[in-house]
Amino acid sequence: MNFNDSPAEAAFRQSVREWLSANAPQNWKEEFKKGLSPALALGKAWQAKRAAAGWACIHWPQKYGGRGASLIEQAIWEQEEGELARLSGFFFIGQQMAGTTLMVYATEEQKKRYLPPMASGEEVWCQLFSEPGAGSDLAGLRTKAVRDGDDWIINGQKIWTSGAHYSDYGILVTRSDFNAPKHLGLTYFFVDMKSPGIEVKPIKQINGNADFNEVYFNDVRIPDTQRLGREGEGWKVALTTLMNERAGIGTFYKSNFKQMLAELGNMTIDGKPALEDKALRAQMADFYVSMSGVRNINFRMMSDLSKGKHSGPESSVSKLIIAKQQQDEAAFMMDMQNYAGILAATGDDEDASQQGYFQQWFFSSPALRIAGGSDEILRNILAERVLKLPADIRVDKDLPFTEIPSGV
Amino acid sequence: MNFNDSPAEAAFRQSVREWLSANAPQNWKEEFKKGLSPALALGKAWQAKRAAAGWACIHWPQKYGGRGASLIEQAIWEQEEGELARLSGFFFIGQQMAGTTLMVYATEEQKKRYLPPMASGEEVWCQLFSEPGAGSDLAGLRTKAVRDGDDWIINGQKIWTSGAHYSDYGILVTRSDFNAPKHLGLTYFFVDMKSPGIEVKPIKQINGNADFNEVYFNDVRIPDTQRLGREGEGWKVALTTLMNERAGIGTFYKSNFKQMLAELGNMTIDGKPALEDKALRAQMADFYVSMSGVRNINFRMMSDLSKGKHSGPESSVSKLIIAKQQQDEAAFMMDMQNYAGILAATGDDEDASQQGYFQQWFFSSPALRIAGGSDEILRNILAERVLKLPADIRVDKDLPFTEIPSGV
Amino acid sequence: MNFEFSQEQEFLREQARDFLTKKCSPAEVRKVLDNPSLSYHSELWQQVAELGWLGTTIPENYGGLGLGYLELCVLAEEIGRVVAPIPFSTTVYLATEAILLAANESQKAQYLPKLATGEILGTLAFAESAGKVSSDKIACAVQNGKISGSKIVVPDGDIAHLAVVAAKSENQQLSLYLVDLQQDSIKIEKQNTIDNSRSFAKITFNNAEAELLGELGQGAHLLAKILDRAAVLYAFEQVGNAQSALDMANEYAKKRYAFGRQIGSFQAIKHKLVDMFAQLELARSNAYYGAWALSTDAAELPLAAATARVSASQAGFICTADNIHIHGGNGATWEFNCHLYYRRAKLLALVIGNDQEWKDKIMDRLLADNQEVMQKKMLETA
Amino acid sequence: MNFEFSQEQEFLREQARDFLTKKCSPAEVRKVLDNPSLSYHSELWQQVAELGWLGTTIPENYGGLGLGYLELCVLAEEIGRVVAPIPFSTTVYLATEAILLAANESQKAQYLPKLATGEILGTLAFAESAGKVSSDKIACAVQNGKISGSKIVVPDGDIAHLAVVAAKSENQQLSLYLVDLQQDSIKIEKQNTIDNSRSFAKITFNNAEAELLGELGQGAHLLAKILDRAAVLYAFEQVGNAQSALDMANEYAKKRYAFGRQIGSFQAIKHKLVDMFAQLELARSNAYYGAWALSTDAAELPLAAATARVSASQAGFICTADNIHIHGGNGATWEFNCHLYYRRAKLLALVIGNDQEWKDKIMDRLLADNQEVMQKKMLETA
Repeated sequence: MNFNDSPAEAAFRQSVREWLSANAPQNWKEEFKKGLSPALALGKAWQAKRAAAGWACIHWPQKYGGRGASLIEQAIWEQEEGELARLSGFFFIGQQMAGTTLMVYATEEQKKRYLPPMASGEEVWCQLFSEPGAGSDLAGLRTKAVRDGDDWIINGQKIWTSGAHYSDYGILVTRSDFNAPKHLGLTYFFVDMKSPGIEVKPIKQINGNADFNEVYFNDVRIPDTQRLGREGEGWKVALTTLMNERAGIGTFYKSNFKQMLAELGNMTIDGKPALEDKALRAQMADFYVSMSGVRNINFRMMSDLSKGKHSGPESSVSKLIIAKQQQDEAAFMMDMQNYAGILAATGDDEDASQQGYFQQWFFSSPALRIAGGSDEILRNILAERVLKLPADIRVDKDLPFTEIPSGV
Repeated sequence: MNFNDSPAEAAFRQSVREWLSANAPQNWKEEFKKGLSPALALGKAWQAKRAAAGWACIHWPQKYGGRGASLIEQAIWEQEEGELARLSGFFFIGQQMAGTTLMVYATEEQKKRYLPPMASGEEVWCQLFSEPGAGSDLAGLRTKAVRDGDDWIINGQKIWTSGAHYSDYGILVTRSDFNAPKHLGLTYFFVDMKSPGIEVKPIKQINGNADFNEVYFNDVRIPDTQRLGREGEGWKVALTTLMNERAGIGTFYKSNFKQMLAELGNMTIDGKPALEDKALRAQMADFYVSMSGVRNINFRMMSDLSKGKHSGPESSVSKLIIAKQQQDEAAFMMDMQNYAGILAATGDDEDASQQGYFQQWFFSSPALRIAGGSDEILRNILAERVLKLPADIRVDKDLPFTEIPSGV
Repeated sequence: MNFEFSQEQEFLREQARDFLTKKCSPAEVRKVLDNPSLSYHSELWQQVAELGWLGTTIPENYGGLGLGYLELCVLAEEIGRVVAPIPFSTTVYLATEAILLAANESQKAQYLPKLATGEILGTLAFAESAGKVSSDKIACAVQNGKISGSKIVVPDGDIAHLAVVAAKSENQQLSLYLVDLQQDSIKIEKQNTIDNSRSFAKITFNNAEAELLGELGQGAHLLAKILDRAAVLYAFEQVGNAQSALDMANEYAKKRYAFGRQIGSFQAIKHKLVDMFAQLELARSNAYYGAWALSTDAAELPLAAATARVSASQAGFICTADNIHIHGGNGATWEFNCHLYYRRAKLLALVIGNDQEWKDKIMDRLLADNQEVMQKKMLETA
Repeated sequence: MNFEFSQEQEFLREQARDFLTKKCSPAEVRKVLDNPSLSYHSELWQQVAELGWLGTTIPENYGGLGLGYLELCVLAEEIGRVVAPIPFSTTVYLATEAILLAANESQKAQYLPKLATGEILGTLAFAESAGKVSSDKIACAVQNGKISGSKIVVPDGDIAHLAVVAAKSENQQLSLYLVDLQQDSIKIEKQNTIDNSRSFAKITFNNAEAELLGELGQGAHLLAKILDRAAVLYAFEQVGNAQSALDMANEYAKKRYAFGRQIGSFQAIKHKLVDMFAQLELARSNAYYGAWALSTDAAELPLAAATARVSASQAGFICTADNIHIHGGNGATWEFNCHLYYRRAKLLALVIGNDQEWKDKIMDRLLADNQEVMQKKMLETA
């Protein structure tokens, strides 16, 4: 049990450090804050630089724009990269979801055409899966695909699509057969986001941001060559994508403990430092214990990677714990600010603490308890895959899709 | 909104007080602690006295040994009776469960024969419902009843029967048809507990007590005249009994807040009174808020009774909240005792606080989260009856009983 | 024993609910929430004033309805239910109550009739910084009848005409003052909050006229009394708000299908709804007890008020947060109405001090001088 | 990065598990639990001693195995898993560790070989009354090499031969002493506890011989160090115990049918099992970090130990309480084994101080002098 790199890992880390220290952009944060266009331009430039030097998608084979590195090398890159990861955030969904799926289901020719520009950030991809009526129950989707000669014609609506407005391509699951059972009537494509008939509308969230979109399909044509997997086997392909979504999801979710401690360090309660208040300390210790547990779960995952093992669904524990904790932390900190906790301070209100940091989390965290698998879906996955408990009773499994009760 | 009696209620309360002050036994607690026989003798004597003066089962019609009083008068009696209720505890299940069921399903002759001695405590009744394989799913019971001329022959095992060892009669649900669907093959009886073939064995609980029994039936004969309801309609009869179990169950469950406050009043933390410790205060305030809420829910129930309304399933909220809270309270108090919390002190150990009061609760409370409807069953009842949410999917409803999966 | 509202009070509730359902749909709430230049819904406000609700507890001789606190509790719950974007709580529970409690006859005659009709709006200004308000942290001070200093997060501070202000008197003791907010020596800045369907402001007094309210040096005592009373009324608003969130979640759980079933048929959702309901039942029952104590000015009021408040804040967070959660991704959109309740719940849970303060009050009051009497009443009957 | 036990350690685990599963079934635990005259399972104990486990961390030159703390963590988890009714934790984590930490060479030579073989059993005696142990509450005192006073809840106090005792020195400072318990001037009374599969006693010293352990006046400091190390080892016992409770509940949820289905197919039960699992994963991972800190004597040990302990105590209560609950009525019977884990979980959560104390330590340590370094290490990496 130790936290040291193996000699090979240490050497790899050293080379990452050297390259980063020679090439990482400086003072990018100010520019990054100025809006989507400058941020995207920064991101594309950095990603192109990474790719040129062989540091993009390093776990991918070299011929597709990667470096052929191991999983632990990937993790070491991420550790060293630190906050710079934000610059590559635009490409993450494409690379993580679309890239890994193309790797399995696209033709060799397609892989050579699409993967390198995806890795280098030249082309941005998005994921067109969820629908207004199909969230946790993704296989209930209704976007319709009808064969028309060598093309398919798509009609329907997708939702929660990050980056649809600046994406070049998207991966898309559709229903091509409404009479087949739910999971057997789906077909999977990738689609040019500039195709006629695609309309993208931003969704305003309760935190005031618009990070996601609705995407409408009106008689959009997709060539059959852009089908991934066979007609009717879209669910199987989608599972490949989703497995990549869930792997490691735990590591994206972080407690705000450090920020809490910093802010509480400047507060007093009844004339004494707030951090001496025993009720507050008891609550903070609880937060610490669970955030520390999550950090240590992540160390165990890293340890697995170091041995070449993929992390299992166990890592969902981290997301399950932290997503809810983020909400509780925000509520707690607003309580500690007391009256001033009401202030949102998106402006320059000096009475609002830390410019409304925890207020922002108060409104962001509810979505985090849903995104990438709701608390309930994660509990089902953990119950069924890790604890091997029976699946829920499925009333929809063998019915023709049109006969499944939908309340509509 | 007020807590005053109506004039009629006040007059009734006055008459209860007068009778109790003239007739209530004194110094019974010492004697009551000496074991089952003296306690039962005390209980029977007191119940007989109550009955003779018309104060037993006061909500029952006079002709069956009651007083024909209203529900609120019943509640007033209980308030005034206070701790004396423990003396009548032996008869509670019989009167509450068996009595109210006989009232609906027995012949007039049977009611006149059995209800008055049940009210007066002369005959004690128990309830033979649960089985090792049928708890939350009571209708899954397997005790077999076979018709034999004018009799039925019973074989099987019941469990969790309070007072079986000192009861004269019991109410009993059996399966008379194993090929009918689950809820349609049951038949309900009352049985003489002295019948040949009945064997009663105590069950030791984790708190060390043996308040319950297993009851074995080996070819026990019951005359068909002791059937309540029709053959195959036992479930309907059982529901009458169970409705009476659940009505008002919330009022039996009490927080130990008062006892906690008393004990904490004698403790110090870091040299200061424990009740000044802010972490402790925050936890105690939480306990207080919910125990106070439960008390006030009970006031609302009383208010309903006062208007002649039965309380609805809403009262299950009290049980759901308090049963778990009792466990948390006990664990918390043992924590506060710290090292000494380990001591159980069933002996005369002066280092154990309050003679192991909270230790006893630590081991009693898990059963309270099950008895009279587990947390999960209560949540289902509240969801379905109060919030009108859909019932669980039932895979066992229409199958012949023998074909229902049972894991055996 | 009668632990319910009377028939007349239930009739008032029905009227109020009909009116508010019609006039204060979520779309109306959004008109204020989405428009930074609006502080409240003036049309709705005018109608509420016309109904006489602002004078519910003001005696008839001052132009009020002369009703009791129970009627006000009923209205508070209904106003909470529709997340009304109006300064009702501020002018009624805080300012009017402060004047009813502490003002002299001439002050009452001067202000109550105008407060009753809504001709003037009142507020209460006490917080000056983050954290707990305590006498030693208050810097606002009065010298020769002039007040200086500043207050933050003053509810409806930008639209109120009259503020009850907690400030140090010349003798350094806390007192309450009445301050006309329409003075040039007062600077008012609207503050952006977590729920802009309600309005808050920072108020800076620069040698403004101030008139003593109640006895000199009695500020802390009066403030505690005002906040206790307000706590019960806010608790009803919170219960109404939480009830709407629960109702909304419950309805959605029946309407929304996943895996071919209503999502409310999954125990994960069913039982979550029950846990919301259970917390709300506790809160509602605690609020009822608070209403009884308030309406009879019972000795139990301080304890009952603190209990009602903590219970309502807890239920408010659980019901409104889980309402979002049960709505899934939709719940996190601006378009769905879930966030209206979530915002308001947190606002109400902070506007007269956090749970931690009120929990501390619960314990103080349980352990206070009248310990034996109080404990007997509150614990023996449990 | 290697955050797992090594192959050799896993092999040791396998051996230990095979052995304990065979020799320490619940029926064996009950032999001690149900018999008030038994303090421990002597046959099992003898075999454990023969395997050399008592000397796991004792250097070979003192007759031990000379292994590391990681091996001891592995054994602790396995012992926790079977709720072993033996004084392992007491003599190994507490007494042996105290001597390894603080004894002089001649004390080590005198005691360690005997502790390694189990020829003598050691214990640690510090609590004297309910509540937190602090220097000013300790009345046991040593005068001229003789100790007087009494200690309660001393683990295995009735069977130990040697006690490490926290007492006031003549200079009124807390020091540690070694006391041979086989003296006539010592009265030992077995105490009835919540888990009589383990043994506790009250020990009264009446001018008994006592030998200083470690430096004079270093008692508080040494005690804290001993308890930090023990906290990690106990955390592994707690994790093992909780894991058994979870396994038992999981198995039952699959075996038990209600309403024609495995009860584990109901989300109410499935998700409860997941919540148990989640808490256990947190506790296990926190314990691993503690093990790393212990085995490398890292600066993080005090914080890591407190975190591991609180996490393990929380998971222990949740897993063992809900294991009973998932077993329904059966779980509340003496006959089913659920209560063995529930008892032991609470015992382990109290035996070296409650959660409240350890949470306070977490905060103290996070905010300690080395704040910046520690926070960087513990928070930045999170």
